[in-house]
Amino acid sequence: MVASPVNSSTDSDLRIVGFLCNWCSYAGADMAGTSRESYPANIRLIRVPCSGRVDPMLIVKCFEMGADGVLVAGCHPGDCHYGEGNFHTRRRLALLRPFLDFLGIEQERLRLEWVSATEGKLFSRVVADFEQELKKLAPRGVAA
Amino acid sequence: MSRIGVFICHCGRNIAEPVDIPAVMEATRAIPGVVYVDENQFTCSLPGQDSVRRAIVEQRLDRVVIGACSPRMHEETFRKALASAGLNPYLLEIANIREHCAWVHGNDRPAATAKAIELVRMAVAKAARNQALFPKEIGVTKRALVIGGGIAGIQAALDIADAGHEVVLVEREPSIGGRMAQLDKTFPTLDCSACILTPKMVEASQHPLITLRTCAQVEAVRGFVGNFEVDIKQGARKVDQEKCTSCGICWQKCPEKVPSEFEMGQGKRSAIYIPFAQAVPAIPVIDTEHCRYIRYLKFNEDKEEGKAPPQCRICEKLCPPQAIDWEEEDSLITEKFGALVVATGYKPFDPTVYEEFGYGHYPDVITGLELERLMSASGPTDGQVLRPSDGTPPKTVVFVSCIGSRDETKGHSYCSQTCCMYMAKHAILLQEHDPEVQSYIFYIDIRATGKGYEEFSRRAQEEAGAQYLRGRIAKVYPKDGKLVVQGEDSLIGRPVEITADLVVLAAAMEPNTGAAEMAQRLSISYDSDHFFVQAHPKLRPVETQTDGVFLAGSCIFPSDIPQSVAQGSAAASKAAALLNRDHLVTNPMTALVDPLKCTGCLQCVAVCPFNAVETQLSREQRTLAVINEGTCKGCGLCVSACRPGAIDLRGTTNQQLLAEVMALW
Amino acid sequence: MSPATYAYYPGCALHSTAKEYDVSTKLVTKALGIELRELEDWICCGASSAHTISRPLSISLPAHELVSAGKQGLPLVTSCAMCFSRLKFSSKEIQDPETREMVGQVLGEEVPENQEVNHLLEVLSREEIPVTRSLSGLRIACYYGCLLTRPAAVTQFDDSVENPQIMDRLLQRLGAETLDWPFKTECCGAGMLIPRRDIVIKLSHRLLYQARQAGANCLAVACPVCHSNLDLRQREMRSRYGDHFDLPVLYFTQLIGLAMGFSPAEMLLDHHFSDPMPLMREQGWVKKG
Amino acid sequence: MIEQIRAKARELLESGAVDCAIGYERASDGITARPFFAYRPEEVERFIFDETCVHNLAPYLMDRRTKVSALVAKPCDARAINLLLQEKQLERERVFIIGVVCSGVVETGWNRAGEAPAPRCATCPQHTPPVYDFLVGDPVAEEAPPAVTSPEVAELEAMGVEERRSFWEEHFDRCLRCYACRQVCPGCYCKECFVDRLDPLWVGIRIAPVENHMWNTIRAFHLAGRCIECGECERVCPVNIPLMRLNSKLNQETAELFDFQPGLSAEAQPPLATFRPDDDL
Repeated sequence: MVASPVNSSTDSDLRIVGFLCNWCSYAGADMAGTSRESYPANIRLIRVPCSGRVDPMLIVKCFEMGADGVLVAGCHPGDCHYGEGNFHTRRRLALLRPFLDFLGIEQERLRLEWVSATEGKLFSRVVADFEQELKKLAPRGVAA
Repeated sequence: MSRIGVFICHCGRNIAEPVDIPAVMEATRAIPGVVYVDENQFTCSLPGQDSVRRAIVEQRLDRVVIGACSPRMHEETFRKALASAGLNPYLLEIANIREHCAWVHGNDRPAATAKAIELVRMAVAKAARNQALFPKEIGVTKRALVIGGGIAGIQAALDIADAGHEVVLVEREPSIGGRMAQLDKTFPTLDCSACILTPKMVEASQHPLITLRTCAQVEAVRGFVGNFEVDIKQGARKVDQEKCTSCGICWQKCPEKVPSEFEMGQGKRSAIYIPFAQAVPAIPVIDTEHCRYIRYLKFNEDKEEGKAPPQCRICEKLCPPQAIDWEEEDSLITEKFGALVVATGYKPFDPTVYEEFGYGHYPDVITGLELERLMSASGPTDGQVLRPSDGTPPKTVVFVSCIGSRDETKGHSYCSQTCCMYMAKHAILLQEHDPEVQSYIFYIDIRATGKGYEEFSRRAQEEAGAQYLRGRIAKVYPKDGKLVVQGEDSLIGRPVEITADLVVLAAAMEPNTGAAEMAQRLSISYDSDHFFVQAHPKLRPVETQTDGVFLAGSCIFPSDIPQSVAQGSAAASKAAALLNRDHLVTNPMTALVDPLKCTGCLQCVAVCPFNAVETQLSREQRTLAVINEGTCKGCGLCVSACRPGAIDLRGTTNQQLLAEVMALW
Repeated sequence: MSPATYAYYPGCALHSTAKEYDVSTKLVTKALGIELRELEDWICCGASSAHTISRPLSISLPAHELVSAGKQGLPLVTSCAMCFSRLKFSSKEIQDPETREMVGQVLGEEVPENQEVNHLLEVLSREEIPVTRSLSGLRIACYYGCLLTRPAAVTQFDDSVENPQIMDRLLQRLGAETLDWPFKTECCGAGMLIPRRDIVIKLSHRLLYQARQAGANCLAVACPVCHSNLDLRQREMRSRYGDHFDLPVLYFTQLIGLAMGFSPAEMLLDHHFSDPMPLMREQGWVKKG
Repeated sequence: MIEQIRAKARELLESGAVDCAIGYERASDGITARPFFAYRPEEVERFIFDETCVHNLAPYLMDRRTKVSALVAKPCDARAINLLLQEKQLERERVFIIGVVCSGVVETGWNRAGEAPAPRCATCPQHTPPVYDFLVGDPVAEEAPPAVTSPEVAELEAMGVEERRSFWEEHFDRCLRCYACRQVCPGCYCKECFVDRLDPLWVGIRIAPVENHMWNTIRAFHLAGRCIECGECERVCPVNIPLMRLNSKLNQETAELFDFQPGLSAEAQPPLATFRPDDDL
């Protein structure tokens, strides 16, 4: 597939992929839009029904492809639309993060955040903060 | 190769200004599989939808991608458009280039354009993997459950029942009526609250289609729209409702007196009681925590030390129809409903966190709701406003607004909406009770936006002589039997000090106790203050993201009476419209097991929150997982737990997600 | 249990107008086996002036003390409420890496990220105090002043901002009765004494009035400025408002010292303007004659 | 010891309690051991057991699920049986476990058996199988569970992240994608491995560093909280990738985060199948 230019005057060349649960975090990102809470443009958001739908394989795939960061965002613990999906996510990612680090992918590159449907401002802060954090790490570049 | 049509929406200038739409279209044309690209001013408009429909037919499109606002806005709209053009509605994908792009990167056109191009490319990649999905039809249980018997819940129950559907109204207190029953008069008309509420309470109790369940609580909710199964805990009254004639002997003769919850702790009630005179049902309830006989039984059972409580049983001895039933216990009832209306209301903010105001420390610092009871003719002082400390009538009364509201440090950030008006009401009523009363009202802003509200607020100032002082107070302290209120009049920029007889704190309304737990039981969202979240704050104000669950009243946000009634009716009309239908279509986005790949490890069974994974034996006697599509809610937890990749989620398949990721490189 | 050794930052008042606070602090801690090592090169904390004119200055001055304590590897303790406040603010501000770097440049030294700061009240409230002379008979209005509890997020001093209990509980353990009164953390007027003496007299008068209303026969304080306003100005209050308070205002350290058996003279009780001796006589701790 | 195994196997085959006994025989090089399936009582004489019996025999049970088998099991093999039981791949009553007390096996190759213990065995503290029906040898009194920290993992953890990245890049670059590690692993019993799937194509078919990386990462992660540390993957790797470090790292994290060690019991709830609302992660 043809690579497209992601960099522009204000953005870094970072590649961030965000998996957002439909009920809280995707709606929270919508809320960020509605209230014009701007955040770095180099994040690409993917809608999933629940953060628990995010297979660790997908996350690893993003990193293998050269993603600088992966954000997984779901409802706050206890508020999952499906009751307990995010509790599973929390466990899976707690195990995946140190493992990635062990493989040489800094664990700061994988973030799990809880963002509710009303927290547009928080969402934009999360993305901005994540980008800042990632900027401190060496860029990963596109996979060979 | 699929034939994908892509439609880029300008959304007026919302998208077209921050995003270079011709560039997006040009880039999109280059994507393999895309055979048609078009743009619209408003794709969601009728002409916009028409252009989509026309293109599907003329271009023989088999997938449609729309670059527009959030799918949470118009996914349904466009699915219908596809269906009307003969295409399966699930062959649609939406690229969210408004909320997730144009609106947040408006200051950087090149970045917004580049991102929009990628979002469209991801949606195209996903759409190419979309499959036609076919919903199933399910029946509807034509009954509604209303949770909460305040004015909003009563209104909702009455309207649903009037529309011809059976309603169960659940209330955890012994009587319906809610907070409105505690009010003396209502603003801005100064109607007697009980006089307008009581007929509605009676109507609800006598309606042939309404079943009242007081002392009852919702314990668990299962199922889905049209087919909810609800566990209700029916608390024991220990009084036989069939036999009781509400003669009142028991509660008059009961020797155990405890502070009355209804009177906000200012009056007493007996251990067997009805919470207030007009209670519906007027059947007393025995308070098992305080009843002497029950304490005696418990004392013996637990073999406690010391002196046993007396074996009172006076109520039982004196009850003419022998209605006291010591044996009655709490019971669990499971019933089916098609729709749920949640109207769990509010509770007043507890001002003790404002230590400097001395609530709970000085008896003459009270809340608005407590003053309400002191003013009520049926209240603990028979409608005479008297100071709790010494029973004298107050002459100087200071009101303080925004207690727990508009104050993030100690309370909530929101405006509680009703306080400005009830403070004005109190000032007017106090002056009517006793013309010598001088009221001072410390306010931040006067918010009087309803019909007749501004006029009412002026009346408090001009006719009742209330002195409005713009500012917060700093401290309340006792001096010579009175209370000194230190504050600031920010309009003159000076500290002020008022020696008051009574200080009334306008405590904010906050969600009722247990709101968050209730939301979790119902799988609906709640915000950081624990108010329930509406499906859309403007366009779907009484619906939730969970189909079939509707909201009314102050559980959404502080509401006054007219607003609560309107919301009750609105929720009722939504519920009735649902119950009027004979069939509903199910969400086809459920999980599916490939039996050839399933290893039978049953990790899916372990993680499924809905017990939707069942097992079957294969012909070779291997255990296989099978999804029950009726109970599967489509969260996809099982998919990501399935190592062999035997499970997939329709609508969000592994192929689709991977295609989205791979489209980025 | 608190560590037995602290870096001690007395601040300017304790070396001048509040000598009795300094002396009682040192005697009491020594008797309890707590070693206070006075910082050798301590400077002004910036007090009420620095933060009104320059943020870098107001953070750097107390940071100098944080650096000194950090070098010794000791937790820092101070008796003065103002010093405590400024030290706490500074230590909070330097949590931010950029600010820390800025302060480091000003001081020319590496600034520790986390230096523990205590007020003496916090330290002594954790101690077991051997009581040889019960304070029963004393009805004490504990006055914490405005700075110890505010802002709560910075000082993290007591669970309650408006009605702190830490001094009350400490003195109760020594046998005293402490009073519930509403002015525990009201302003005494503090440094306004210089430009607007009338305001200080008014505010401090209000405090003493409330203490007496509550039934106090003495006040306990934990701040040298509060002490000076409340102790020194009673005569002016009398001439302005006609109230004869004659309320002794004692440092809490002096009260602890008395309970531990130190004599009123050892605790420099004769250094106060509102004479505590009549109360001492009433208690039988000083013989008449 | 060998006699005990032979006697038990004979008894089981003669009585018809099992229709096959799986153990080891001497390989044709006369030095090393190889798996042996005895179907008739007289065949049991070919069974041996010594420090050259390196193979984990548990995976053979997967092809014999409908029949009853006896299996000679070292502690690590027994842990594998526990894993398979816990994941409902086996039925307990269809396996007769002849547990052997094991003090470790040696490194072997064709025509060659070393003196030194195999790397896994050097640090393995478990000598008595955690599950068995019949035990050969004297059980060790105080058995500690397998160690959760390994010096090899610690060595990598001590490196900088860049250094670790190049460490793995060098190793994964050599990967031939022969999948021997998967074939030998008792935990890898999927009908179709993710790496073999064409749609979704999780791992590209080409042999490229990024695809090798994906394969090795996910192979290990699919064993998170499941690897019973028999070390077979590393033993069979033709290009000597230190695969056990990946598995041990994940086991170490699982033990720390969830206080769980795989293979010790067939009943324990695996940590990724459950959660606690108050998980502090």
